[in-house]
Amino acid sequence: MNEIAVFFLHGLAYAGLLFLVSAGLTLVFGMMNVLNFAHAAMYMLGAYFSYSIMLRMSGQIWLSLIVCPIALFIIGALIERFLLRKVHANGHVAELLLTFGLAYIITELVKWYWGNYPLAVNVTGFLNGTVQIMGITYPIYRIFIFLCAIFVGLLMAFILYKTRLGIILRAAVNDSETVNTLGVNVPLVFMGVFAFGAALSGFAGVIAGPLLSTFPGMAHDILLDAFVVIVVGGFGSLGGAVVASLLIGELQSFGVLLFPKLSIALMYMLMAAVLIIKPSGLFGEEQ
Amino acid sequence: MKRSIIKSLCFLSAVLILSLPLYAAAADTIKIGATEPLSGTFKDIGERYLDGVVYAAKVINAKGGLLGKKVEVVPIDSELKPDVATRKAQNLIMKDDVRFFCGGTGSSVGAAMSQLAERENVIMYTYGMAAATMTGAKCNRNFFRPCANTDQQSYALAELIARKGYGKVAIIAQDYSFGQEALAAFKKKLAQANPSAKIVAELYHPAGTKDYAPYISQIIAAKPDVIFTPNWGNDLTILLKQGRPMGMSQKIFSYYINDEVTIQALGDDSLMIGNMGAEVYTLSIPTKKNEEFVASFYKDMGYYPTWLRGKAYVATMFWAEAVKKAGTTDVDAVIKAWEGLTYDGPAGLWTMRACDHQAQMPLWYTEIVAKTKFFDHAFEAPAGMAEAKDVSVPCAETGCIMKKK
Amino acid sequence: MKLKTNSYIVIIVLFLLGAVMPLVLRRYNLFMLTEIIIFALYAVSYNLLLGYAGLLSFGHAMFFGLGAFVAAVSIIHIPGLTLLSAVIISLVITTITGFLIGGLLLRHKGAYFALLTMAFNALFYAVATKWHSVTGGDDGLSISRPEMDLGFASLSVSSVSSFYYLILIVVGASIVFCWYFTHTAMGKTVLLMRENEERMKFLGYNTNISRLILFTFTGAIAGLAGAFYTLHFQFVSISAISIDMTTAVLLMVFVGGTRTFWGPILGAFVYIIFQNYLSDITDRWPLFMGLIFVFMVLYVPGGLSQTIVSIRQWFSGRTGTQDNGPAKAEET
Amino acid sequence: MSDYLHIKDIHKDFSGLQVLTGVDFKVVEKERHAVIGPNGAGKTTLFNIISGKFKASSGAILFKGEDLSGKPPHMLNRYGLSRSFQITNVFSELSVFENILTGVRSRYGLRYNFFKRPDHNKDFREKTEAIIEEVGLKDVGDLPASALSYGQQRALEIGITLSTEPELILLDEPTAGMTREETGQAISLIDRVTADRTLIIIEHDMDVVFSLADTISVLHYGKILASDTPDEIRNDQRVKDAYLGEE
Repeated sequence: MNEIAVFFLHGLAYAGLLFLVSAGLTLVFGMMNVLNFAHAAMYMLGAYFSYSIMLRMSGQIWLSLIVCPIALFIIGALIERFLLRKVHANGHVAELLLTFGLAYIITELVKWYWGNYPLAVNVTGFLNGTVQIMGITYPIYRIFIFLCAIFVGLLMAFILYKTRLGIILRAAVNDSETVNTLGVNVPLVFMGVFAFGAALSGFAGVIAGPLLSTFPGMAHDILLDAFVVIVVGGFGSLGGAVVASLLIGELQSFGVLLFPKLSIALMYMLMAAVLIIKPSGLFGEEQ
Repeated sequence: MKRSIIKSLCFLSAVLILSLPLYAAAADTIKIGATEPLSGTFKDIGERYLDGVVYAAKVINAKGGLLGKKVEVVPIDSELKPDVATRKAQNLIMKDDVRFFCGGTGSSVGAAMSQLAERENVIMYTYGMAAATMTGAKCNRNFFRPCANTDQQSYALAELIARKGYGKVAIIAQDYSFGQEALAAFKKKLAQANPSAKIVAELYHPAGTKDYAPYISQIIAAKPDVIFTPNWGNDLTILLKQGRPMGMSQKIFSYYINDEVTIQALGDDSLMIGNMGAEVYTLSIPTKKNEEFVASFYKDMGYYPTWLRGKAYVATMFWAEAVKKAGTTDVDAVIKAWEGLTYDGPAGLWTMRACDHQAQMPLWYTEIVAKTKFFDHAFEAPAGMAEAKDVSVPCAETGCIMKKK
Repeated sequence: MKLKTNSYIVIIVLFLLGAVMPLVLRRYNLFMLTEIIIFALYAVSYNLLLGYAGLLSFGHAMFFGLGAFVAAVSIIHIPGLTLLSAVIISLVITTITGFLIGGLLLRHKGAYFALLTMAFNALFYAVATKWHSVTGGDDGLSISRPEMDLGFASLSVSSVSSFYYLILIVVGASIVFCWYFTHTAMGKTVLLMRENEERMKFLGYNTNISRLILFTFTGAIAGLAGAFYTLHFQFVSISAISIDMTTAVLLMVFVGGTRTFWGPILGAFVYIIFQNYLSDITDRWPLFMGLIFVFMVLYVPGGLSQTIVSIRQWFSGRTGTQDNGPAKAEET
Repeated sequence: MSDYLHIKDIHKDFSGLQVLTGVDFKVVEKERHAVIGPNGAGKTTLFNIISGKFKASSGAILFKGEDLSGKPPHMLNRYGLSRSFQITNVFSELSVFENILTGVRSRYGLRYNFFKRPDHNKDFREKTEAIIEEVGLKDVGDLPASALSYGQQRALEIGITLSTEPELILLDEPTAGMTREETGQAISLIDRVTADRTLIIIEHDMDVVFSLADTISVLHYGKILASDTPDEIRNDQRVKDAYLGEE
């Protein structure tokens, strides 16, 4: 019983990270119908920014948590304004290819500036400590990840469903012309959405750094996992991302315990199963 | 329409002509093509290996070259893809008549290069690809391994663990052929060296795993005395980084613990101190020859010939000995000369076994301690030696059937 | 609209040109040219999907890699298998797989389809990595090229030039077939669907089936290219089925241009040459690749072939860049 | 004569919104049947259901005794139904010839063939030329559709609709957006090409309706108000009320 609880806890922490990474991706995907291949590269950028900041803050993560999302917000806004918007008229193929190229550029620039070696990112302060849960030692940082995920999830839900901005956002997706005539600047809304998605990726990068270490391959490693979350959760669905993250997090955790031989393929098997049973994903709307 | 076709044909021929070589191969150099990932995620590993090969060439050239010719290293960016590596190597063979290749990264690249070497009758040697089958079931006369394979390295560590009297061992490895081979060899040797020792946990995880918590919990639950892993790079870093805070406090015996990059990436010496590794070359080999090598390398380059650099250097010097003995760059002659050749270098006495082209050499085990003369972070204590005969796999057990020409 | 005889003349000239290449080129250039022809077929198959049908797949390497692995595995496990039989086995298996995968994935469109294909490519990659006993996992599989059995005689294709001729004839013919395909009923149907799918439905065309047929066809052609890739290198590894291999074909097609039939062939040419030499010039080539990519998306969405077409128009005094869709591919 | 086409008790709601509430009328073979009705009466929805674009919530479309409801558009086309579009819906990058050829080859089953080239078939070419001539586009047969004038594009629209040689033609406001003069030409074109066919036409323009239709059905609030000859409809008080009520 105790063992199950521990593995459940492991799953939660990883689910939290998965959600943080995929939340921005699914938001941009759902709102703008842009599959942002550069999302993971932005996440990587966030992690590297955080490294530089934490180096000067003697390992405190708090400043990074504020500065990196802001920096990525600005970068995201610039990318949308000066690149993505230009190719929007050419359809989603052009948009995908653009972000695809950007992913290469960002990844290479990061390697150029910070080098090819993995970097040490270690949090200090109470986040570095451990607590006793159910008789085992558990790192506080893993709990912190999960709490951050809940915070981000609630924040997004609040913005989308409880604020005027959220109403505009959702309306802009469904019927951008009508919203336009109501005096809402739709291009500005899209820029904001993309920038916010980028900010979320930066936030995820900051969080991931201390857990996974900051290294040149980190973008590549996480991108597919985030894609699988979107596929399983459903087209641009925030709720879907939550459920899919939890599902995959727990699957990875218990999968190691129950089907160690399959661990590498479990995630994809889940994806294939969902696609066969419900092609639009667990929470996706039928197209 | 006609014009467009004509123009595109012109363009095509222009590109074709441009791709023709503009110079003929210089006859007074001996070229070695070094296939390494020089871009992408594993760039840092490839560059450090290449560094060692280039330094070896420099040393050889400073002493008047090899057979009176200069040694020139041609870097080949394999991108860690076998097809890319073999294509570029093939080009070098056909274009410049390059007869010697080396590489250290990626067993798939190695397998493809080994096969290419046999087909084109050139020599491929590796200073880093450890999969035992490359000199086992898949061996061929054109492939040499002047470095340890998984069997030797696992044997050395199993010996060490047995000697230290650890009874319960947890083992964890990346779930692909390298990890599986390493664990299999380890289990075999441990059973011989200490029949009472028990494997209390045997875990495989995908390479590039991000969350080790489920694995760590299983290790902790198994209550081992010690942990063995052939993990390298980030898979080692994250295992330690996530494991220690969760209470995985056992010493780790690992293949590549002496990687200074891993130690730096941890950024926390306490995670590393006490762990042990075994390799064919480490910086802290306490022999006079090694001390001289380290000193001159440091003087020339301004940094230490750690791990990968040292391995590539020693292997390349060994190759040069073989060419010297052959007295020619003729491939068949060099193969013949290298078989059975002994080289007394910085890492002890190395012998190239004729039956499988696997070098027999001592392995150097070392413990990570807080203070060393090399770095201001934790690094390896002076190494101890596991003798060649203790880590050797008899010819009959390798599965190699060497075809003779 | 009769196909101009010119096109056939050009094809014959190209084949003749190809036939004299072994006399002109050095061995390593011939080796590279062989590879270029194989990748040209791969790129052409991808362009039928992207350029003609407007389907952006990020998983084309699953068919290429599957074809490559099936060829290798069948050569290893079936003693005495001839070269063409191995290729045919690959073709059959990739066709069946393409049909099944297509049936599953084509229920989605646009970005979602792109994402799904990528995820499935990852699934294939994971299986190839994991299924060590069959695929050799990380080590890959090496084979020795079987002989050609022509029924009456056995032909050795072990030398660079004899294998080159085989590729020139068989793969070249496959490319010509793909070109011919774009003029056939099915080829036109696919193109018209991209233009106006709704109308096609109301004209009695089952567009879902059409898409599935096309997806299966391009998958099979990619598998064919993959099988020849294995035979060329006499080696296959998981990199053949990796997402990098999809990226590669995407680059070839995109750099060459999706709007003409021959653009991707040009793209394959440029890509292979560059991959060989760009990495010698700079180890930052992924950066340049990214920059070229972004630049092209922004300013030259039609790729090199469009540039050539525009230059030609400029020379012949015509003004304005006309949007040369594959619809008019036969004009160029 | 048994029913040729019976639109039987069609209901349609869009997420709760009742658009059609039991549409029921019959079309006799070779007649020209117009469906009229005030804006929002559900004409377009009905049209889309008959042509297979939407599925009806309930009810049936019986064509020569066979239920066609719920069949996808491409199947309906093969039963001999063909529709035009209110907004010009042609292959604008392609020549007029190819536009028409696409329908012609579909009619004769050359849809997915990997080996045959449709433009190499003499029979298809002749049939295509004939339709082009019929709709009066002979002079512009090689031009891309996008280069045509609006009137010509509408003619092409009808040409494409004819190209699968349908026996039942559904025209969706064929004269929408036309000048008076163009409308006149369009009426005579439609009159000519549908001479031996059954026609269902949705139209706002009463001139068009009354000069073409043999029978008129009036759709009002999701139901058929009346279905009769033009003269009867003209004098029907309910119809007058319905139209007056709107204005």
